Amino acid sequence: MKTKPSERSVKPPTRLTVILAIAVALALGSAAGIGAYTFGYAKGASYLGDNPASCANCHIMQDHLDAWVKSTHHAVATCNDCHTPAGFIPKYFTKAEHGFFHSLAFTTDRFYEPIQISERSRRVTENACRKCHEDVVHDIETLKPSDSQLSCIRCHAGVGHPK
Amino acid sequence: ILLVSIFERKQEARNPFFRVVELTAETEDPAVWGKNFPMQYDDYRRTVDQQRTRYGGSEAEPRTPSKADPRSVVAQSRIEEDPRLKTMWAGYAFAKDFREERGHAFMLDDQTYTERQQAAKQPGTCLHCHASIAVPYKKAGDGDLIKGFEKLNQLPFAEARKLVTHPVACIDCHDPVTMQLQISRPGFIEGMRALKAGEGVKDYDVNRDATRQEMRSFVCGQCHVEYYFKGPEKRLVYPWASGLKVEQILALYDAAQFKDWTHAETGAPVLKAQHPEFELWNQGIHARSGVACADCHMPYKRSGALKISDHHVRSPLLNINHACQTCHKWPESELKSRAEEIQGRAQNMRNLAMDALVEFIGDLKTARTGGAPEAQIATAQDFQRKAQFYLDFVEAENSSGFHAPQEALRILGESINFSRKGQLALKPATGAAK
Amino acid sequence: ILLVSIFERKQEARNPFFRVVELTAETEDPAVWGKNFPMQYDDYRRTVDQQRTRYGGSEAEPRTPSKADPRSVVAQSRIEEDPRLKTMWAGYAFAKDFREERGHAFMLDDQTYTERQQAAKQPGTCLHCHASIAVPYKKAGDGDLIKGFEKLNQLPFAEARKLVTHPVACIDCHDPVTMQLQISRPGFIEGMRALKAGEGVKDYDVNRDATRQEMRSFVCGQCHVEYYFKGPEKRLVYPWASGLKVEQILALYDAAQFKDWTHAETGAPVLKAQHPEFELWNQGIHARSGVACADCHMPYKRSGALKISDHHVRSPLLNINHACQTCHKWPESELKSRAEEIQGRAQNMRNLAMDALVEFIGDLKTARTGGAPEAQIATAQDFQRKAQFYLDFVEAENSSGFHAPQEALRILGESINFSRKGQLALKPATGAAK
Ligand code: HEC
Ligand code: HEC
Ligand code: HEC
Ligand code: HEC
Ligand code: HEC
Ligand code: HEC
Ligand code: HEC
Ligand code: HEC
Ligand code: HEC
Ligand code: HEC
Ligand code: HEC
Ligand code: HEC
Ligand code: HEC
Ligand code: HEC
Ligand SMILES: [Ca+2]
Ligand SMILES: [Ca+2]
Repeated sequence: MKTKPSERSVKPPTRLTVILAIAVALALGSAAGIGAYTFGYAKGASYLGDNPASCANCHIMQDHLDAWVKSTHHAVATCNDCHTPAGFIPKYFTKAEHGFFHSLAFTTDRFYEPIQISERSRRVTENACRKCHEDVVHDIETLKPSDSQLSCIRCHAGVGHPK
Repeated sequence: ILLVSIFERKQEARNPFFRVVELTAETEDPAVWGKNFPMQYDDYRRTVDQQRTRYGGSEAEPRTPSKADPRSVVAQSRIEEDPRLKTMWAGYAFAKDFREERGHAFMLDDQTYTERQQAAKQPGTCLHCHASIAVPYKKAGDGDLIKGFEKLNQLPFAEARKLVTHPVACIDCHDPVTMQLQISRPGFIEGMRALKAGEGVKDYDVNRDATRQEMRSFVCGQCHVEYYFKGPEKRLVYPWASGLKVEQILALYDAAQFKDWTHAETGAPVLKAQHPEFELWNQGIHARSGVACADCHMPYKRSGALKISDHHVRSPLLNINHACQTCHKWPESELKSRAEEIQGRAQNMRNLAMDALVEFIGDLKTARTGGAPEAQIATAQDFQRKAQFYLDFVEAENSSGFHAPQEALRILGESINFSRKGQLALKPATGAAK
Repeated sequence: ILLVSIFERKQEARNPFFRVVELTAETEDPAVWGKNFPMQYDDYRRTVDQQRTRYGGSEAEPRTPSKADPRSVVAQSRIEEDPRLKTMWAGYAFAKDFREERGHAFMLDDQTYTERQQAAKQPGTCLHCHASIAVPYKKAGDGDLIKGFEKLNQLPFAEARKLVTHPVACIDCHDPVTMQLQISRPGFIEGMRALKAGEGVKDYDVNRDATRQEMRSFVCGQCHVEYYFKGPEKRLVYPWASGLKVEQILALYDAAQFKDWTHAETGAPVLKAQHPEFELWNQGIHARSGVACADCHMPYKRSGALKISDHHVRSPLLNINHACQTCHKWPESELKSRAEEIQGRAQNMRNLAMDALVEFIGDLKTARTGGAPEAQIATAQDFQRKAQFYLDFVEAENSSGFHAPQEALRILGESINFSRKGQLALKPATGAAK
């Protein structure tokens, strides 16, 4: 049960900011960021690493970083372990996507608050759980009929960054 | 160290369950299933445990076995705990014997030996919810579940009883091949079809259309529901055609002019509500949040390298860390007292409603013997029917209001109103007095 | 430009606010505080907005200003919406004028111009909760808050009114130097001391002993509470010495033989409950979970890199994403309908209770004119006192049951029971009838 976009009330940005935003968003987001000044300035480079701190270049991610530090997983899983799919290509594609859209949203200040996980990221994360815990959950998973997958985060929403 | 520990677990986990035996649609004996799933089987057998909670669980009461009733242990008697129940049920078998329910392991014996069996001849229908009957139904119907169901409903209890051996078992909730949950109970299959039809969904098939998450509640809804026996063929029916709320169910009974019995002290055509856990849960915030029966009554537990569902079905308050704490990060003691505060409010209101009903029944009795006008008596009797069904809907529901805290109090408040209005209906208009 | 935009965000994060002016314990005018805290001030001023929700908010009703009452807009009249209230309050000022409450900006005018002022002479005490009075109290008491409080209580309203200028303002909730929350209201300071004393805690000082999270509710508890005027010196007292539950408060009034007025139709010594938000919230699951008034009514909102508390105090259902979704990950529409389902149940039960009370008052009136025995009348009058206070405790509480869903239904159910038992007390024993 996630909020449908139709229900989101966000302030529209001016055309100018959008264009400019896209420019920097590309710079920030795409792994191939052409060492633009902006890119360096906003620590865009660090965004390519697995260091959770890089996510918190945006104060908007700060709460999650703070909570993650207190989480049962901080010793064993970083942001990207749960929020990017396994494998080099998909991983950097997702990081680019996060980077792009988050940058766009952030710089235009145009996004729904509180931030909610998107359907796609939710699936990425659900799979991330299995990546590490498939052994543990093997039995309960084998029951899964083709139609509906068991949701881990229905019960374990707080594992990465408890409230 | 962590690496090692994970590594070790991987070893254990490599092949989680060995299929030692082949399970088929005819495999009734849970011990056989247990060969493939020893952990679930071990927990399943623990439903013989009896432990009391503040408002639930059950107490092991020793008794000297007799020829008629070989049980050496039973659960405490509810009608001795609260004799007002005898007044509410005067003239009905429940006034003879009604005990606190206990673990699944006892369901077949408790049904077979309850004094309610002596008090009235019961049909085979009863077994629908007290035995592993998926296989017997199929057999009796030569492969056709519904046919077998109809056949057994019409046998006398004693006859039908011979056809079953186990309490609810694996086959009643599971597909023997895929181990997926499946519904084996005609009463629930037809009840859900009627409910959905009422909501405009045509030809709903629970085994085809339900999601896995729904199934985690539906398997319980096979039995933990309000029901009645329809017509001379004693068909088991779940009264859901117009909805699951108490007033919707009562409306259906009124329309069918159905009554469970005639009240011995007042002559009112009254109803007995029975374990509407599924119905009340449906009105609660947990159901609305997608929390299933199994989430609380069969929570996952860690067993070696694996997570499994705890098949020791019981009060979640005996298992708070697994049943509640994954979702609620409060201490056990705090969660326990939250549940008990909710139950306590419901219990107090239930007592007010019970007093009101008993006083009302007293008044109605005197009024009748005092020869009050027919119309007046009839009006009062209808109030009794309402008051009693509403009260019993919460009284017979086994969570003491926890499954839907606010709705439970709503129902009890209305019950009080019905009882008191019934009493007033027996009095002359004020002013006219003296 | 873009560089700047990113740059700005980084700046914001570091630099919370600039102190443009010096704030002291005498700075009453919120506009001055607003120079240091423009964002909070802007939101604060928005409490003039009027928007209705299903059960709350308020509706802007235009009126033609008069000499006596210059307001050109008021909130809808509750007694016109539901005339049964006039029967419940017969003989009391509330039967003359009672409106839906609206935003903080209106508190001073609405109190000054309500017709209740004409209906009865009111004391200066009233202003305790309708004006920025922290500074005036201190002034009147030459620096002593309590002395000033006692002085103003004893002035006629019109006199005291001259000493205040603003509705609740910054100084009433904040320490001007540290900006920490502080309690400025003698009624609450003394009420909490009495409550804690009853719980065995000696000499509790709210400004010294309360945690920050508690303060996030206590600042609201300064006014959103049940109260009465004690003795000829009209001291404002919060009746909490024996606890915050409805029966504990009633017990205190009974012991003090206190009544708000004598009911015009029945002669009963009755009570008026008033906005017990703090008391009812305390019985709910949110309070138990440490969720404060401010969490829902002044939720944090982001402004650039800053998180600020939304000083536009209002119905959380007008601000669901900030007020609820920080804790509940359900869609706005779902959260809205969850709240409304809870409120709907409370509303229906409130209507049943209201009908019962009105019928009862009718009966009692006839019985008295019909000259029923004194003892019988006295018993009935006491039932009315109880039924009415319980009903009003939920009716006057402004969340329509949301602050404590199950407790609200508990109270209403008991109210129904009291009304009906009162009616029965006026009748002859059944059987004796005819
Ligand atoms: C440029 C600033 C910025 C950076 C850097 C950033 N985020 Fe975000 N993030 C945002 C904003 C803004 C949103 C809200 C976007 C929306 O809801 O449309 C967001 C939303 C999200 C969401 C929820 C929406 C979704 O896509 O599911 C996730 C998950 C997330 N971020 C994870 C991350 C992770 C992991 C990193 C580091 C690898 C990261 N973010 C780095 C600004 C940022
Ligand atoms: C990068 C690997 C990794 C990922 C991704 C991961 N976990 Fe874990 N998780 C671990 C490890 C390692 C532990 C601690 C060792 C153990 O208990 O198995 C752990 C512990 C846990 C625990 C037990 C401790 C607690 O918090 O209660 C739960 C539950 C859990 N994980 C659930 C999840 C869920 C749900 C997800 C996906 C949202 C997830 N994990 C993603 C590696 C991971
Ligand atoms: C219905 C609720 C529920 C769902 C859904 C659920 N879990 Fe759990 N999980 C639990 C409970 C309860 C425990 C605690 C078991 C224990 O402590 O014995 C648990 C424990 C765990 C643990 C820790 C085991 C240990 O003690 O080391 C892991 C890891 C885990 N879950 C992962 C998952 C993953 C991955 C999924 C999805 C495939 C999942 N869970 C789905 C309720 C759930
Ligand atoms: C162990 C797994 C795990 C780790 C590590 C993790 N997350 Fe998450 N994250 C989740 C889950 C699960 C959700 C979905 C929560 C929900 O839907 O209730 C989520 C949701 C989010 C969201 C969406 C908003 C919300 O709170 O639902 C953001 C933003 C986010 N994560 C950012 C981060 C950042 C930044 C980090 C690193 C500091 C991080 N996450 C680390 C599992 C994780
Ligand atoms: C959110 C948790 C939760 C869910 C979901 C839930 N229950 Fe319960 N149930 C409880 C609690 C708590 C009790 C009270 C136990 C006690 O008093 O000891 C209870 C009591 C019961 C009892 C009586 C147990 C006893 O010890 O006497 C039965 C039977 C029952 N539930 C069946 C169900 C069924 C069937 C469903 C689904 C339709 C369901 N429950 C859903 C928590 C839950
Ligand atoms: C075939 C019918 C049937 C099914 C299916 C069934 N139950 Fe029961 N259940 C019963 C009966 C009958 C009893 C009472 C047994 C007795 O008292 O002898 C019972 C008792 C209980 C109790 C009371 C235990 C106690 O200590 O008081 C709980 C809890 C319970 N069931 C929960 C569930 C849950 C949860 C499910 C689904 C996962 C379920 N039941 C499925 C028939 C059933
Ligand atoms: C629709 C399912 C269903 C049917 C049909 C049913 N039961 Fe039950 N029975 C239950 C459930 C569930 C419980 C446990 C909850 C409770 O006791 O309220 C139970 C509990 C009992 C108990 C133990 C508690 C008590 O009442 O003393 C007895 C005995 C019993 N049933 C006898 C019968 C008899 C006799 C019949 C037939 C007239 C019957 N049952 C028909 C579901 C059913
Ligand atoms: C009253 C219903 C009921 C009965 C009887 C029952 N189960 Fe289950 N079983 C469940 C539920 C509910 C689940 C969880 C299924 C899901 O999440 O999809 C489950 C899950 C399982 C699983 C999957 C792994 C796990 O633990 O989640 C196995 C294996 C299993 N049961 C074996 C058995 C065996 C063996 C028996 C008989 C000894 C049995 N069950 C009896 C309700 C039942
Ligand atoms: C799978 C998740 C889950 C499980 C398991 C669960 N709950 Fe809840 N509980 C919820 C949700 C969701 C809510 C609704 C409030 C919200 O949205 O956070 C809730 C609400 C509550 C409330 C407040 C509702 C009210 O009526 O006052 C209480 C109390 C509560 N749960 C106690 C329990 C107890 C006790 C147990 C174990 C017997 C339990 N819960 C098991 C998810 C769960
Ligand atoms: C968990 C959230 C929550 C908390 C905590 C809470 N409230 Fe409310 N409050 C609500 C909701 C929801 C309503 C109903 C609003 C409506 O009907 O539009 C409400 C209504 C009100 C109203 C009437 C508002 C109107 O629009 O007419 C007042 C006054 C109020 N609350 C004061 C308080 C006070 C004082 C406290 C603390 C003692 C408090 N609330 C705590 C959620 C909350
Ligand atoms: C100085 C007394 C005082 C304090 C302190 C106070 N209030 Fe009020 N509040 C009032 C009065 C008086 C009204 C009604 C104003 C009117 O109707 O003219 C009111 C109205 C409201 C309303 C109704 C708004 C509407 O649209 O119906 C809400 C909500 C509310 N207050 C919440 C709070 C919260 C939350 C706090 C603490 C953060 C608080 N109040 C602190 C006196 C106070
Ligand atoms: C203990 C604090 C307190 C005291 C003392 C107080 N009020 Fe209020 N008053 C409130 C609160 C809080 C509200 C908003 C909630 C409500 O209306 O229920 C309010 C609302 C009002 C309203 C607007 C709604 C309505 O009732 O029409 C009027 C007018 C009013 N009060 C007049 C008075 C008068 C006259 C007095 C003195 C006899 C007085 N108040 C004393 C706290 C107080
Ligand atoms: C009815 C009570 C009330 C009034 C009046 C009030 N505030 Fe606040 N204010 C609060 C609460 C509650 C908080 C949250 C404090 C906390 O979390 O410790 C707060 C927080 C603040 C903060 C800290 C930053 C933030 O936003 O959380 C500032 C600055 C502030 N208020 C300024 C003002 C100003 C300026 C005014 C007058 C225009 C004002 N307040 C009026 C209750 C009030
Ligand atoms: C600061 C956290 C917080 C905020 C803000 C909050 N809640 Fe809750 N809510 C809780 C907690 C905690 C519970 C108790 C259940 C639990 O432990 O998860 C709860 C329970 C509930 C329940 C179930 C209780 C019941 O009586 O049925 C509902 C419904 C609910 N909240 C709705 C809301 C709405 C609507 C709002 C906004 C007006 C809101 N909540 C704001 C934390 C919060
Ligand atoms: Ca029991
Ligand atoms: Ca209002």
